Amino acid sequence: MSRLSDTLAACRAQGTPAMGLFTTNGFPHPDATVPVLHAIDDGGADFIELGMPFSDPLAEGLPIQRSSARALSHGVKMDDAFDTAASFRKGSDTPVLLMGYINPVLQYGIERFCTKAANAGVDGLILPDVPPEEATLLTEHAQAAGLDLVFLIAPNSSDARIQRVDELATGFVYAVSVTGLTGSRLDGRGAVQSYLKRARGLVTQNPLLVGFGIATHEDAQELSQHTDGFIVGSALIKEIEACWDDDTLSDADRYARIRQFAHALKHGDAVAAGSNPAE
Amino acid sequence: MSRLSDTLAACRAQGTPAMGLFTTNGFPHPDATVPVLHAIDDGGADFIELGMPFSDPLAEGLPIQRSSARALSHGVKMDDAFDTAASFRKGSDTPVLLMGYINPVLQYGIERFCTKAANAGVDGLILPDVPPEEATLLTEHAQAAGLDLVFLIAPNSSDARIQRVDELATGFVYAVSVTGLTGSRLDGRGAVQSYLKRARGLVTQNPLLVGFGIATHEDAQELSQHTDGFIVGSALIKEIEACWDDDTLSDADRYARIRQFAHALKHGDAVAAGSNPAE
Amino acid sequence: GHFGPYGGAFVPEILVPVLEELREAYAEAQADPAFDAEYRTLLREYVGRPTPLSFCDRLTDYYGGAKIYAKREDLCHTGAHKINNTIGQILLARRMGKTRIIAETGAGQHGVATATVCAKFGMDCIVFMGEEDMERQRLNVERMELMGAEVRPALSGSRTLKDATNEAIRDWVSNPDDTFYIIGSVVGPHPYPMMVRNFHRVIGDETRAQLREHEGRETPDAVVACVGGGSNAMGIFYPYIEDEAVRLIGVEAAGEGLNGRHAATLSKGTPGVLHGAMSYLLQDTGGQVEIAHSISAGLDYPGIGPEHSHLKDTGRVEYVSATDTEAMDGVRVLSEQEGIIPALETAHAMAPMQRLAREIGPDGIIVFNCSGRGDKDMQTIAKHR
Amino acid sequence: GHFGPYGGAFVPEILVPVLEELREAYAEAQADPAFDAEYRTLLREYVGRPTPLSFCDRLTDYYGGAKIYAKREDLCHTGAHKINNTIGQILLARRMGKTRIIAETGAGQHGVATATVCAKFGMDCIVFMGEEDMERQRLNVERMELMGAEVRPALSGSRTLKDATNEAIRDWVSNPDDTFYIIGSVVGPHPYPMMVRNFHRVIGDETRAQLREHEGRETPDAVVACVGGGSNAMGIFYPYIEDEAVRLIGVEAAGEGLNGRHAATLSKGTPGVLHGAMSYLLQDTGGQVEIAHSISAGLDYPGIGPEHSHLKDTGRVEYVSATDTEAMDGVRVLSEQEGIIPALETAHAMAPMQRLAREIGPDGIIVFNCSGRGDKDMQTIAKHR
Repeated sequence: MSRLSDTLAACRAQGTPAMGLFTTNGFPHPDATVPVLHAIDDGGADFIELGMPFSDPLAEGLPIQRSSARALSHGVKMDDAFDTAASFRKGSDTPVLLMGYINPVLQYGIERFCTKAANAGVDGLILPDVPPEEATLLTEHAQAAGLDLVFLIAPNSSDARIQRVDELATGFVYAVSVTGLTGSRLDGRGAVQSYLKRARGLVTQNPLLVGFGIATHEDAQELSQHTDGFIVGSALIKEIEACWDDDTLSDADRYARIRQFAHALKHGDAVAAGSNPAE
Repeated sequence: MSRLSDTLAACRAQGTPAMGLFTTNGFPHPDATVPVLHAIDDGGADFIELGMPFSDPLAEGLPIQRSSARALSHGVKMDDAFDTAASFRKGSDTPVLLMGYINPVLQYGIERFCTKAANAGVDGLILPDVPPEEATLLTEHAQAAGLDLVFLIAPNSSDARIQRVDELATGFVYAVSVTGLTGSRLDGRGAVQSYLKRARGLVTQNPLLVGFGIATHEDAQELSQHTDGFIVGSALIKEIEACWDDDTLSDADRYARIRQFAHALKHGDAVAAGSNPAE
Repeated sequence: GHFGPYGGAFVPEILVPVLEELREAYAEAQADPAFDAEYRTLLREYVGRPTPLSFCDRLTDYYGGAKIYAKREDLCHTGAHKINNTIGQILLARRMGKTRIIAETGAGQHGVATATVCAKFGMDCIVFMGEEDMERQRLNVERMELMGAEVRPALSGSRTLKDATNEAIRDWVSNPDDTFYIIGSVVGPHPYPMMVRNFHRVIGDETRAQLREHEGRETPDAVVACVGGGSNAMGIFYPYIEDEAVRLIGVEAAGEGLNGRHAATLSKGTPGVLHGAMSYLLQDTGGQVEIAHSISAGLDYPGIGPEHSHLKDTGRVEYVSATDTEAMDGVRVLSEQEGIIPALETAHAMAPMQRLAREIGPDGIIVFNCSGRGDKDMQTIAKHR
Repeated sequence: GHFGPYGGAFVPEILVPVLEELREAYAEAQADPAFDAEYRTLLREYVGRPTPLSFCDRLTDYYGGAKIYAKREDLCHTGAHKINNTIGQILLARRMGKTRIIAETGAGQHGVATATVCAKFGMDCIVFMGEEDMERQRLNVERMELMGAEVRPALSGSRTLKDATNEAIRDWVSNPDDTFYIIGSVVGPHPYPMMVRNFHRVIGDETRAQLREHEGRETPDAVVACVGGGSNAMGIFYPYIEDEAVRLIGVEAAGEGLNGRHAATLSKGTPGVLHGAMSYLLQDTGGQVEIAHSISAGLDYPGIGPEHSHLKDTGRVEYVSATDTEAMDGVRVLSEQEGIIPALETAHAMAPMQRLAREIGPDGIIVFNCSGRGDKDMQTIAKHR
């Protein structure tokens, strides 16, 4: 059992949905990423997705596109993701997954990438442009390095396909909530629920988490009814963007707000840690 | 015998080349045309070609094009040509030919045109875009009105064609000196002379006059060696243009200069009438 | 050389032997199977003929009547029917030993078609173009120059097509020996109107054969074409002249309307002589030629081919007109319904289509000559859309 | 779905069933004679196929070696080969019951070809185009809009073709049910590279038949084509792949030179994944995609079709490159010698011609794919002439 699996199992045992939070490495600035990770960790993230920025992130909505471009404008490279993970790992045991597009990974060298990631304390990988059919170039190396390999399902995935993904995935199965991009509006909730219910019945070997379009605690609660947890990305990215674009805030204010945002996502209150930013 | 034929016969009898001078009706200004005609008449013109302005004078070089456009800009109409001719006729017996393109004549009505022209004292017609093949619509009416119908020959006309033109023409045969437009430069003088010599041998029923590109007395003398005379248009037009565009000249100066120009063309001197403009 | 009272050769004497030489050379060429063979090979292998006869299913539904076919001259090399003629004439020029080609152009389409064949045949090419048109049609000037042609501005008169034609004739008068004048429409002195028509009749001949394939009959109920000088119309009409049951409809440019500035020579003109032939003409009562107006630079000509004048008088062809606005509507309809952006000239042919389609009804067939493509007109179209 | 190690379908999960549905529908269509019949009828009667194979006599003399033929895709409706593919794909879209078409475009040629077939088939059409390209290619934007398409600016990244493609994929991810994505080259996830190639192989198939007519042999000594995404090249190369004696030469855009800004993906790129397929790619050492540069907006793409990558690795095709300056020379030579103004893309294919013509010699034959006409490029050409 991996650290990720243990964490998700623990959440399940407690009866609370696991919360995964996504942010982009090097965003809003390379120096800010590790403190941001700690802030969301403190805020209650059960695991973290660390985005590896890419020039052409074709499954992303505007917020994550912007975060990726902003990170790249700072000259962020792949090794910086390992450094970020390693630095974060020194202060936390919260699982970290690297999320990104296959091309930068390919250029880095897949075996080398997996080894470095594992050495940096990374727990798993999510590559949204690598469906199971194209994953053969990855699986062996990921497995050898002890990295979980998360695959996605979508509302238009057939039952058979969901079962197949469940067989291939390790760590969890990522249920994309909507036919759309990250940050899409959740509409047709009835349809989402019935799809998640269907997926719940088909995903038997992995935890099932839902993501895309979840912006509030209420969204998260609603969509977690049939899953083991949820993932938030664009909403967090927008919050970070807002904090760092606001020149009146100190960095301490910013990290506090991020922690508070994470806490509120998970617990639905706006108090907690956020009330005492100096803590 | 027409007035034109009589005149040309008289010149021949005197052994001097006949000089025809062309200007455009309504040019440089409608009020100036009759005085200009008298000036060139006084200067020695043996006959006058009065141009009927046309919007699209496709055989003309730039000076005559400009004169035509200038006349039209003053609103000159066909009836004005008859008025000009009639007015001139009151003060002179010098033959007048109307020269112009067929379309305005057609619109006026050919029969009506011929009658009006004859009544105005006009002696003949030159229509450069009506070769003999297309002249059948004219000949009868011209003849009925007693108007001579001049046709043209060119350096590329065959012997047979020159003979045919000679048969159809009345008044004279107009030998175009060059393959070009009115006002073209005379070049290849040897070729011009041999063509005129050839024409001289073929034109037996009419006087033969040469035109196009004759700008000086010397040109005229040289080209008249094998002809009964010559016609000058563009050079005169340019002289008129120069006079009327020169604001420092009085109208009297202008008419004097035109008379002097005509005189010099014929006689090669710059004195004569021109020396005493007040005469 | 005459079509009823129209046509003829009203030219300066210098051009009389030149036209005689041309008539003889053309007659010989017509009798020479090798000439026709080379002409047809070039049309097939260089121009891209036969052009398709496209069934316009959506346009047919749109107008709700007769089946509508488009004869796709827009697919010819250089983008319009014009090149059928320039290919024919340059073959004749080469046969006559001429080495220098002149042409007039308005919008630039005939100029481009002439510059094209001059490049293909390695001949000197001078295209006369009104100074104003050179500015309006800058890209066509660039196309001609790129192919090695010299474009000379016509500075006289209205500085448009009419004046460019005057300049071309003046050049021809000045260079009758080595120069061949490739006239761009069924206008000018004999033998041009006949010759240009004959070089374009391939349009109608192909239409007959293609219609037989599509419909089992060579004759449609109506043939529609726009008319400026009238070459595309003569090309598609001519092979149908004897088929009395086929309605032939020519559409002139009514510009801003027949009581405003327009180019509707047959509707509003009177017979006269311009550019060497007797034909209908836009002119004032004194016989001065008037300036034509159309949104389409290719229809912007105060004259028309003499054969059209005759066909009007005899009633064999119905001539109607379409305003600038109707032409723009035609562009829109053909673009939206069939994915064919027509030249502004061509778009005039759409104007009578609804009426005709309903008059003729669903059992009937209409063919229109899609004489050119609209790329050259995109700036004008964009401005008026 | 692979060409050696290249190709595949690196797409978000949402698109996996969509591509599966497409693969199945395409396989069924391929097996259905009615599909092929309708496709071929449209090519013949709407697009204007077969396009001629023009013998370039003057170009042959100019280069002084092998006989040179041009395959005239410039004469296709809309002015380039692109429409062979959009016709095929829209037939498939209709067969699949899709009603909404999306496409990406760079210079606008594929966008125009897509808007055209959408008009012809009455389908909704949204074309994604980089904001910067929309400004540079204003007239093509007007053409698309005139035919009823919506042109949506891609505001991300370099605001050119690469980003327009990202936007199209994002739209597709968001609308997988009713939307058919008409990809414009032999790129993208399986089955697109194969399918687009198959819709363009008509170019090479016709060339074989026409060359037999002209020369009594189906195989030339060399076939030359420009390569951006690579669709026109695959179209003419593919039917010759098995004829080992036929040299196949692809010409990439070297832009300002291979050491400056360029678009020479095969010459200077390395394998990677972009827009759903593994192929050569212009990228930095970190795997970020680089911005391509070419004077020709249609070659201005940092990727290339995966089959080309395979053909490069196997050595079956020789890939060379031509700079912007060489492309402009190609425009000039083809315009002056043959009266054909090629697209800037096409003009790249002229670059190796002199060397090839002399290597192959007067007994040999070269065919080049004259993939598009230059009208769209006149402003660029005029600026650089």
